[in-house]
Amino acid sequence: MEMFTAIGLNHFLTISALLFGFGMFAVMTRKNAIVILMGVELILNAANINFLAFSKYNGGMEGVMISLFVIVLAAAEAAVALAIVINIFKTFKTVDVSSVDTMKE
Amino acid sequence: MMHSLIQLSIVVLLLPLLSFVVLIFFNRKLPRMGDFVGVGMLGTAFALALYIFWSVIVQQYDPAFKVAWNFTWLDFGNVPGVGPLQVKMGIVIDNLTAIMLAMVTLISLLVHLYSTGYMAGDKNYGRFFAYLGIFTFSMLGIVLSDNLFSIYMFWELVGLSSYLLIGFYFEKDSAADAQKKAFLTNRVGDIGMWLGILILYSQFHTFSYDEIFQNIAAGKFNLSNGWLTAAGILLFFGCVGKSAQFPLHIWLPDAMEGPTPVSALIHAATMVAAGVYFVGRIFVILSVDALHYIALIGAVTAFMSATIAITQHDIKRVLAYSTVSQLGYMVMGLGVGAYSAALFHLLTHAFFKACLFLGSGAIIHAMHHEQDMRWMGGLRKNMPWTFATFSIATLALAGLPLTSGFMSKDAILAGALGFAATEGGGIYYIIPVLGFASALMTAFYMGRQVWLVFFGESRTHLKPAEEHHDDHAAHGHDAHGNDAFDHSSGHGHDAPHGVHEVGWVMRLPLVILATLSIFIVFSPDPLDGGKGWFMHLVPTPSTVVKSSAIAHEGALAAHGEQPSAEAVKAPEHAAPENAVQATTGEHAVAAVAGEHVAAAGEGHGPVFTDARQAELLHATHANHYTAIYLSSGMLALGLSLALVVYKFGAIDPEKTAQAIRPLYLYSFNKWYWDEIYNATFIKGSMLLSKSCAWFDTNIIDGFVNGIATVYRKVAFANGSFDKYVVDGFVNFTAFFVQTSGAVMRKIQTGKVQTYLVMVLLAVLGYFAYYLVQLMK
Amino acid sequence: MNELTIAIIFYIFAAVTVLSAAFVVFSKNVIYSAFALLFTFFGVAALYVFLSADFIAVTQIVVYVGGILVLLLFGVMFTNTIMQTELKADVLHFVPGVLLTLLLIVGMLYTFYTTGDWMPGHIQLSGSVVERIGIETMSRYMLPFEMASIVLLVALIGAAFLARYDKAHKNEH
Amino acid sequence: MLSLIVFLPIIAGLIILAVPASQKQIIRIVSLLAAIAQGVIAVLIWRHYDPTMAGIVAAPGGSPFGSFQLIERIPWISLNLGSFGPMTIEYFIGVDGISITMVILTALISIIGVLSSWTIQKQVKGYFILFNLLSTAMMGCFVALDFFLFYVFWELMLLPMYFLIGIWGGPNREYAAIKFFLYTLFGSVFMLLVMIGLYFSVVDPMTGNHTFSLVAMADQANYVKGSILGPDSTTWRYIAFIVLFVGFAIKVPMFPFHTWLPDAHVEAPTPISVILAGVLLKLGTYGMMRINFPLFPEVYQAGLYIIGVFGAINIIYGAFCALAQQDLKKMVAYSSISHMGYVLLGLAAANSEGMLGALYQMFNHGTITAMLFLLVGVIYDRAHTRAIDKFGGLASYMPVYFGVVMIAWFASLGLPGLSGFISEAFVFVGAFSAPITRPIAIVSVLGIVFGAAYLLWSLQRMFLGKRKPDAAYELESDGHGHEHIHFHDWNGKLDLDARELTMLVPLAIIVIALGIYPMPVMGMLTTSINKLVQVLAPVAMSAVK
Repeated sequence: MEMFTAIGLNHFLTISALLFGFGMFAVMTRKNAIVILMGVELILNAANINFLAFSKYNGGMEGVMISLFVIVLAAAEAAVALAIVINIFKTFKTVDVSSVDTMKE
Repeated sequence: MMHSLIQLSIVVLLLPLLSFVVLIFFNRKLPRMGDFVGVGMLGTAFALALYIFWSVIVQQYDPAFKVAWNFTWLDFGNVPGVGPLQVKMGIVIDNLTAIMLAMVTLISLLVHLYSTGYMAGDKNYGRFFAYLGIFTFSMLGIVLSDNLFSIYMFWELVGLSSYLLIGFYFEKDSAADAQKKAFLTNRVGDIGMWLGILILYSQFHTFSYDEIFQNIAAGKFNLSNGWLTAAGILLFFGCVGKSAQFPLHIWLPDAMEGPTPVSALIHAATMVAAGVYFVGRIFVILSVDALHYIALIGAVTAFMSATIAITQHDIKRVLAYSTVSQLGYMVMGLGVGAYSAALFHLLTHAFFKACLFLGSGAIIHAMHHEQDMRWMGGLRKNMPWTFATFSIATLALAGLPLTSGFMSKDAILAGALGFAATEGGGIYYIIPVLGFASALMTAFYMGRQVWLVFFGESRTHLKPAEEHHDDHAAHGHDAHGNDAFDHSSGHGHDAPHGVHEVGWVMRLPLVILATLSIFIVFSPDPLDGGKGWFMHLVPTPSTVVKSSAIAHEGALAAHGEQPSAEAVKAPEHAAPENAVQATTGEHAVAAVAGEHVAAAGEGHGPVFTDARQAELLHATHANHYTAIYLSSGMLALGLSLALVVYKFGAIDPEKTAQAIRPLYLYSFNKWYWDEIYNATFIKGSMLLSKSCAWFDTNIIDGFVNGIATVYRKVAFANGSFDKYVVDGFVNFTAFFVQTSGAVMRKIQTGKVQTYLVMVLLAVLGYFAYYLVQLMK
Repeated sequence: MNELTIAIIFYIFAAVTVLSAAFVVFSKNVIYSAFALLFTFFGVAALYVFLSADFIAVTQIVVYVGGILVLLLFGVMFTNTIMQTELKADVLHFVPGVLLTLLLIVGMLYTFYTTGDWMPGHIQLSGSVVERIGIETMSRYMLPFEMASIVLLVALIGAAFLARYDKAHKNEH
Repeated sequence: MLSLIVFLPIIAGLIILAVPASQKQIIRIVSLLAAIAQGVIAVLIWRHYDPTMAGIVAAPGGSPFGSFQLIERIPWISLNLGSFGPMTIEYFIGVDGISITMVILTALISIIGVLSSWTIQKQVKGYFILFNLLSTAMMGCFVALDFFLFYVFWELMLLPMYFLIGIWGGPNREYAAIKFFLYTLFGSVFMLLVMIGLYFSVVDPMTGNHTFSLVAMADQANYVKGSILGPDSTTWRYIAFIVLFVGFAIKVPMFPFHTWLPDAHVEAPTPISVILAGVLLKLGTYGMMRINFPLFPEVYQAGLYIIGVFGAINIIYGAFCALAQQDLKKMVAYSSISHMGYVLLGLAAANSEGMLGALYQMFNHGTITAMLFLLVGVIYDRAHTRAIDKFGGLASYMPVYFGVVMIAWFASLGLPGLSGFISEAFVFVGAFSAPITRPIAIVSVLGIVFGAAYLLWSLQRMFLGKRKPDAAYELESDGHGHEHIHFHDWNGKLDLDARELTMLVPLAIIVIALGIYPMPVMGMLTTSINKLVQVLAPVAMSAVK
């Protein structure tokens, strides 16, 4: 009972791992570019959780600051990514990334 | 400066050549195919030759007469080891030359004349006269030339012209074979002669008779005497070929394929005479052994061909073998040292044999080219002129006294006897014995021939018809449409009534030649040709062979430096008186013997400087009358035998033939010489040539191609190694890179997610590694 | 408020976060995913609060929910309204994906739980960190702050440029 | 003057290059003009030739001038080989007694060849260009006095010959051409080695440098002691001699190396056969007289007997092979093997008569064999076959042809009065006079008979007798008893036509004239031949100069 009631670092790490895994799964397997972007957001959030958790239990400000920057960059990333997806859609009339493989050979 | 006779003789030499050149090119354009050109040229030539004969024989009447002229034909410059070297060609005229010149041109002229009748209407009429021209030309060349080289050249030219004339009816295969056979057989003889010439040249670097004689006399012959004998025998081989001596006699009977006038020319005047004449020319260098060899050959030839002549049916073949036999006589005469007698016989024989051939030609002509005596007979009435002349010539050939043949043949036989005696009798008597035996047979077969042809009844109808037709077919090309008769008459039983005497152009030569067969032309004494001008003017020259040369080195030293024309004079100076004295019967013999002793005593004198020759001469005259009696006996025997057999039929020839069939066949088939040669030499060389060709294509060329094949194989192996191993390695590298690239390419899907998976896998891999590390 | 209550609240938010995240990932409908993502973000923001990072939590809600999520929704609408059919976004290689993901998660958890024990330092963050964030931003993190702003500006302009209406493409249709 | 006669054909070839291939007549005429110009120059050379100048070796003092004539000598290639010193190759040509006749012969045969090429219809332009190239190469070989130059011409000869046989030849032409090419190449490759060896062994007395000059090489005094082919290295000199000899013997061709000849002849077109037999074969024996023997006299003296034996084998073996042939052209080819045997025999005699006979035989064989091949070509044009047994009785129907055939055939079998006889006769005279070769001469004399045998036999089978049942022509009888023959698909003149006569008659005249009075040609040779014999003589004899 102790280990459940006393919320510790491992709880947060576990959640972040799950989020990361889900995000990874989405990125790996979903065909819809937008869903992939969502997966990316999940991964970033998982990272943020880790940063903050570590900075809380080490009593430093670094994790806090970096997570702040991560959020900012995530915003930028989302904007650019969306724009790209829209361009892809304009070009290929689809957002299915499996059909967008002109890089092949 | 050139002697006028020389100039004349050159004209005589060139006229027949001119006629050849003109006729060979223009015979079709000229009227009468230009036969008048040939006859005219020969007529002129004969006139000139007669003038030469007159001025030499009649005016000079000098046994030693001789004019010579030569020019540098080749100039070798200054040859290392020899010094200045030239090959000279030239002309020499002495008594013998003058006589031969007249004889050849006369007979050639007569043959020309005769041919205008005999060959009339032949489609190659003109060409025939052209060939006669070149034949005469080359014979005259032989007569006139003064050196071995030019005589060899004309010698071969005679071969060529005989080739052309024998094969005149070249469309007939037998004629084509005969001409080839004649040329090749002569070639065989010629290489012997050529080798003889080479032996002499290799010693003296000259071809001229006189220089060679001079050198030999001076003992400059550096090889052993065996070589000299060999040279003599080899030179004699030329004569064997041309004069149809055993073993090269085979071509002469086949030469009968030529037109009959040609046979006359070949047998009497030109070709066969050349051989004997040549041996006469080189007589002085013949060593004793060579002479023995020659005598033997002559005797054998005479005997063998006489035996063959007995059984032949073809009128011309009988004459052909009689010619061979007579030539055997001449050669034998030369061999036994009866030089003058042999050449005398050459002359007399020329006339009566020409007469015989032209006569037989007349008969054949009249009988529409029937040549088989079995189907003739009874022509005496139809052809009186021919009959008369033919019989005279026959008697001359058989050697009846009062004919020319008697004198010459008798002289030869006397020489043979003397020879045997000189050589010490014994085995040497084989030669005179053979001689007399052939005399007997000569009388017999000539009697047989005359009887079969002229006496009895016509046997034309006995001839099997088809053979008759074959005969006509075989001669179909032969002078057709020339004779005035229709051909049908040729077939009928009434042939003799269809047979008429030939025209005057063919009759005239017969008459002339017959008259020239009478003794008086040559000698006042019908029993002794030795009293005649010929024996006087053509004496036996003294031999120069080294063995005997030692005896009179002094004499030669005396005129060693004289010009070549003079070189041989000295011995000839010696000869005539000798001959004259010797021929004056018994007391002379003693004289000769005495002088001979003297000669032996004082080294060199007016008589023969060679002891052996002197002795021969002595013995010959000792045996003179023996020879006369014997030969006359033989003649009588032979003729009477012929009469007995063919007139009275006391002996049936058929039965006799059956009785002695093997002998008969042996003779009838000419001792099977043709078969023997055919089986050995011809088959042999054919086989050899086949095998050579096989060797060439299969062995040598096979070897070459084999090398090529091996090389190709190796090259191929090398190539495949290069292709499959070396190149293969390179290609394999490329292939490996390519395939692996192709595999890798599959990974390159272009899907970002795949790449992500890869990354993830890598991370997991790192995890795994990390865990393993932890385990330890 | 005692620890138990805090733990219960924590677990509730944790569950919301994880489940909504799972829904985001596994739902076939993009729209649903987007809305599920909204809950995920809220949950995460709540967890931030538990980590005593209130300012970050607020920023999280403002930026993500107010910005990114709206952006995503626009994207979804924009792309999906044009082609009616494709509202479903199916999954490829589902099973290997799941396996890999599980492998990854298990690996991570194993690492977390075996790698020693994360020693909590004696001092922990407590109370509001807004003030300290302001100080840090203006002092120690000055340069990264400026660069972040520039990056944000460039990204937005670039995005606007990329996504702008294109005549060439218009002509193609 | 010499350069002109050598390079005229090349010039003609260049002109032909400019002529469009369709203008066949112009091409032929250009070549003919070039050949005739060559002939004219050859006659001029002959007229101005001074027979008293010996040649063979340099005049006393080492200068070729005064010994050779019409000399042209300019440095051609000169490289600096560092340690070997300067390597100079000269363009050095000139004539003496043994080359002048060959030059005249080549010019003559070239004219004949062009004339007989008139019937060539296939790729006329290429044909004549190659032909002219060939003619230049041959002429060059005969006048070259620099070994390197000689070698260049020698090799240059192979190429056109190869193509002329390989393209314009008969059905089996590739085989024949390649055989010819490989054979000759095999010979000449070794020649190259010997040539280099000689270069480093010989020093030109005038300049003191190494030289390729054959004139310098011919004088044993110019050989450096201790060099590879110097006077003292006997073994190498023997090897070099043998190698050179084989190289030339292949061209002759000598017995074991002769099998290329029949194939080449049978396949080659008529003009090429004429050139091949008329000139090319002579190059072998000419090379022996010019290079092989004078450069290694002592080896030559040692090998006389062997050379003679090979000559005899050539004579008799060739005659036998000819006797067995069914193809007329092949028979003629073997006959020329047999006749070149006389040349070898004469060379083996090592005395003036033999050498003179040999050289004269080279000239006569050139003219006579040219006639033979032309005559074969004539009948082949008409009957499209050369099988001897496919004729018979031609003499009656083609009298003019038969007449010329008689001259050629009898000249070939050495009938007196025709040029062949004199040369053969003096070959025998020489061979018999020399004790070494006497037995060989005795044996070889048989060749006279066999030569007569195959020629007369073929003559009989083709021209005498009657038409054979399977003959290559038909007989048709006109109204009045005369028969004429008719060849399938031949509508030209039945008997010899004007062009053929213009080829054959001059040759016949030459053959007869030189047979009666050979001095016009022999007179040019004697001095050089005597000099050659002196140069070749054993030391004892040559010391007496």
